[in-house]
Amino acid sequence: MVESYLDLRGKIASRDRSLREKVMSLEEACKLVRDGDHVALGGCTLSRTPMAMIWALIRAGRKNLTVSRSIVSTEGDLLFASGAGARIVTSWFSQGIVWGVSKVMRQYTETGRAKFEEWSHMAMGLRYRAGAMGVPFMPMRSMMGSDVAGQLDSWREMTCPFTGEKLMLVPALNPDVALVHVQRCDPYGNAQIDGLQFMDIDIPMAATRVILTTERIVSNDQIRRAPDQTKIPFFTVDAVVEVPFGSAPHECYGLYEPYFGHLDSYAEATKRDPEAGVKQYLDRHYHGPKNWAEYLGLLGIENMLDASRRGRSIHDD
Amino acid sequence: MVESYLDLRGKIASRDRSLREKVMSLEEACKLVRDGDHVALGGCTLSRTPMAMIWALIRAGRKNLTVSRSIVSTEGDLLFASGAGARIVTSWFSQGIVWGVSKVMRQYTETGRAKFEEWSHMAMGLRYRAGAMGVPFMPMRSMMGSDVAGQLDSWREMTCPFTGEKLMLVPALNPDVALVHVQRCDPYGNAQIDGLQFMDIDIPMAATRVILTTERIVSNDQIRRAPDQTKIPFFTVDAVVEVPFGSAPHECYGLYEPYFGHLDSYAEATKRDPEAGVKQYLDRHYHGPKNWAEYLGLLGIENMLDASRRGRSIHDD
Amino acid sequence: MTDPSPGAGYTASELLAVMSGRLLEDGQIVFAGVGIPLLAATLAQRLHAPGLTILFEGGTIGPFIVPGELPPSTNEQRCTRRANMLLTITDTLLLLQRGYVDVGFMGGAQIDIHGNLNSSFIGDPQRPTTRLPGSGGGNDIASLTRMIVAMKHEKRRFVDKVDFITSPGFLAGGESRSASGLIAGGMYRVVTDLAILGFDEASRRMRIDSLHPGVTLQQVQDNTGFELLRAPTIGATEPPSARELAVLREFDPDRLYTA
Amino acid sequence: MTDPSPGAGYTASELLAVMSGRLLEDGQIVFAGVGIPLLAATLAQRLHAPGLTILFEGGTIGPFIVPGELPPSTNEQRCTRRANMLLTITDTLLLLQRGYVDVGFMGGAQIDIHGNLNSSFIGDPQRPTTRLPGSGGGNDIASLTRMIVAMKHEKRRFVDKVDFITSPGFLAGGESRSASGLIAGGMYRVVTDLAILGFDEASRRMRIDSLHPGVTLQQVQDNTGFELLRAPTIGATEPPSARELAVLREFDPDRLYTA
Repeated sequence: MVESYLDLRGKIASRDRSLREKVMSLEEACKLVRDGDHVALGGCTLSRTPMAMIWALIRAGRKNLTVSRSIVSTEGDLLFASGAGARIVTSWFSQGIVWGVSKVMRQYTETGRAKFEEWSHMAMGLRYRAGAMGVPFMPMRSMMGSDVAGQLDSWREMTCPFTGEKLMLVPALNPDVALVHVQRCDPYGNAQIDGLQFMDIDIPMAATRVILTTERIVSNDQIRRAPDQTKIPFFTVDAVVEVPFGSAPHECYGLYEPYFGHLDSYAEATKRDPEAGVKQYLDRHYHGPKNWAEYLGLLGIENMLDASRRGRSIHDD
Repeated sequence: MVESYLDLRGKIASRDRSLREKVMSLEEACKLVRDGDHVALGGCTLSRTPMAMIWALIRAGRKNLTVSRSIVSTEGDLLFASGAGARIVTSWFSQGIVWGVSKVMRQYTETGRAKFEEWSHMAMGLRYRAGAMGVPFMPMRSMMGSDVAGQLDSWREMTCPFTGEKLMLVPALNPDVALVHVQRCDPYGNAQIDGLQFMDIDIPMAATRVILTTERIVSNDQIRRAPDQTKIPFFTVDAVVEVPFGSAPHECYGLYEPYFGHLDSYAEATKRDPEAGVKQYLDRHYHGPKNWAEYLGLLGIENMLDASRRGRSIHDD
Repeated sequence: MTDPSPGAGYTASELLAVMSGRLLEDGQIVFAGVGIPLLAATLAQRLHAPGLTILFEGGTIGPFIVPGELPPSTNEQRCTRRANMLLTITDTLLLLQRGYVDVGFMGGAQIDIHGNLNSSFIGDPQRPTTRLPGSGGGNDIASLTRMIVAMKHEKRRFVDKVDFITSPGFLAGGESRSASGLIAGGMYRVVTDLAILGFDEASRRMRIDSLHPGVTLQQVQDNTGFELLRAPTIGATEPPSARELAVLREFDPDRLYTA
Repeated sequence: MTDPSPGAGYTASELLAVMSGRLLEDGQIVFAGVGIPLLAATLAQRLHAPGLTILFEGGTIGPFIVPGELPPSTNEQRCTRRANMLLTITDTLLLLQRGYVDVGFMGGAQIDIHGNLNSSFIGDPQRPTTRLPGSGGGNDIASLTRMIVAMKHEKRRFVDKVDFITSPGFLAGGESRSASGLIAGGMYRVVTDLAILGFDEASRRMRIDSLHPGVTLQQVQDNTGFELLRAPTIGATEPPSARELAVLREFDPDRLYTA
């Protein structure tokens, strides 16, 4: 369950980590993801979800992925229903508390067609962090005693050699691929993230390959003017894709809030017959459009303007 | 060597962590440091050294402190020679590579009058990090096999229960007091640090009490306009002291570079008779001035202007 | 759920928010979940606890929520308005582990006699009737700090033993929590629309501490799936004031969380 | 130290900087110490390796050093000019542990037959003749990545066994390094003002790989406190070019590190 240190180092050693341009299209970036890969998603719940990349992977017909994320929202429904995702590893999975329990998540997990593997939220964070640090585990003080731990077998307990206290050791998570959406990065992959960071500093450092989608590509000169704002270093990154509104209908801090109306209608559409509802949604929004702009068109210009107005209001202070 | 978890929690539980003003003078802040305390210093080598607070502690006659820092420069000499510091825990201790090996450090350690306890640099960082995370140790992959480990007894080796690999476990370091100098913070202690962060995010989180010195105090409103720039949260902080040029003759990123001429003359003065030289320096610069402004006056206005011009040149890009 | 006092002029959710908000003290640091906890903490901050610091799991320290703009979870930009600091989720959860948090404050779907919470599975976890969204930060919060839980008082939610311990209370009671390695924190209060409940110091069994206006002990017991202990003196809570309700409604004008 | 070729038009330090800079390859990520390593890496970046990324322990990724403004250590703002990213020291050192660094590049005070470095104590560590400044990042760099060391070739610096292993080379030789838990990295090259030295694959003993202009094998052996192995074919290095020296002097006009 934890890769050997030499294997992990070997994977990094074989990557081209030089300062080079790596701008490409969503379709080209898809080639960095293979069926069966463990794909970690940046963002959390409705925030900075790498939606455009998920959209492209579903369109490309990727299968049997294990997907991990801090908290999973509608993208989890779509990964399950499209067949792209076979297993989701996370601390919480539903559309969002205001929409009740996801009927699609229930449909797929209760029938055993897909797996939802539950860890505590801090365990998810510390698993990525151990992966990012190059150690096989992190010690922590929660999850012990609970059935969350009880249903998993890939952790260990230890008695601390310093204090004699009982500790939970959670295994490092080193995803095959990380998908992270950011406000801006340069063509080399130096990324600056505004607002909430979630687990998006540890995830790219833990992963073997990293695909960044970004609201806009800025020059390397601009990055170098404020190097203390860079959150992801270029040498961890393998692909940079410029995708405006790349998290829609979720939010991107400072730029747009969630498209609430769209999310309400998604919840409504998947309520009565979750499977048919989500399939229709995929046909219309994922397989129908010829490109991302057409997808955004389906979400509606007025809704885009409304989400943007709300999103930018964060700068009013 | 590692405190029990309940003791550590008890110390935090007893602190007033409410959003309250805590602005005071250097002299008042001294009262938060007791003889024999473990005092961790922020910054590194010549950067953002909490010099004004060290100056105040030496003037106040504090004794027998254990002092830890990532890398120790001239402040270590002064702590030893004043009798304030009895033991220094760090990865590297000398004035700086361009001035050769510190004669004062040599004088005090070689005669056994003071102790220089050496850890690897990453070990120092991970000891603070473990302390900041509330776990008794961090696993790591260096220091094994070396005499750096061999001369210490407060670490453990373990065989990883996941991979079978050998790992070094370094003990959490939870200092009694942390001294950190920042570019700006509000009266509550929300601090924003520009440029290099060193270990100054983990250190205040690991400590039991925190004294911030700051180039300037800004309003809480200003902090709240860019909360993603805050690096130290107010509730870890016990004292805020406004001290312009609070790191002089060391540097503060973006504001002033080191006073190189002064550091050259310090090196010269402590070369032939280190003990007499450093005592004279302490008398003149530490015990002589009636306040911090007078200390700065001794360093010289022209030197201050020169250090500032060089310091601000970082914003020319 | 039935409103315990029809005609009282407030909903059960509003009662919950008011009663749990009153348990928070000025100067405390509160780790608040979305929904009732967020509303209750904001209410406390505006009324009796101006120095209360709210933490959100998504990475926010000390925000001020804007009336009428409640966030859909604790992980969106609405949570960050006028915050003192933003940090990563992992580092936010580590504040619990480091001991900086006075109170963890969550909602609950199912609770048992020892305060264990289930938000993962209804029925056999191997073949569940309902797969619920899971732990989120719940397990960490309940493991690492003193907990207040706000939930509706129904027999199917107050069960003798939860189907699955997502967020640990006192586990099997007695010393079993600390024996499992959870040496800090623990369940402090359960606030419902009927009563405020605590836990017996030795057995760690749930206990009625005080009753809301117009509620009887029998009524509480009837809505509970196990036998409740009773505090030596049972208190009577003050009904929500007009001021409390007004502030609450200012924050949630659309009744997103207080319908 | 004696300049091996007086009248050659360059100092021993300049020779060191040029020779070690040549070992760096385009596209590599190099963790560089202050002094000769910083100068050599900057030289390589300006000449044959424009895509070289320099990391400084103080928390800098990919800076460009401004000619004439060499930093006094790797921890001041001069190190950060036009950097791609700044991060904490701990996270910078963790890049070594994660495996992102191709080459660690340091100076050395004392080295032994198996490439172990001492920068802590001269004499018995319990009662040292000289207390040196210590490890800094040296122990971590030497433990976690492939090392290039640049140092002056003197008998008192090249000893059979160092007084204290600050930064591990191959420890006692053979498999002893990996047996100690250090399963990655190891000493790659030692560059001196006389020669370039490597290590035998099996015994992990130091070996002469190539000689600088005008230097003999005997001269190298005479300046070494233990018996050196010899590579099957001993190379001859090209002398520093005018271009290399010019760039070097542009960066260190005050001869801070190349006196």
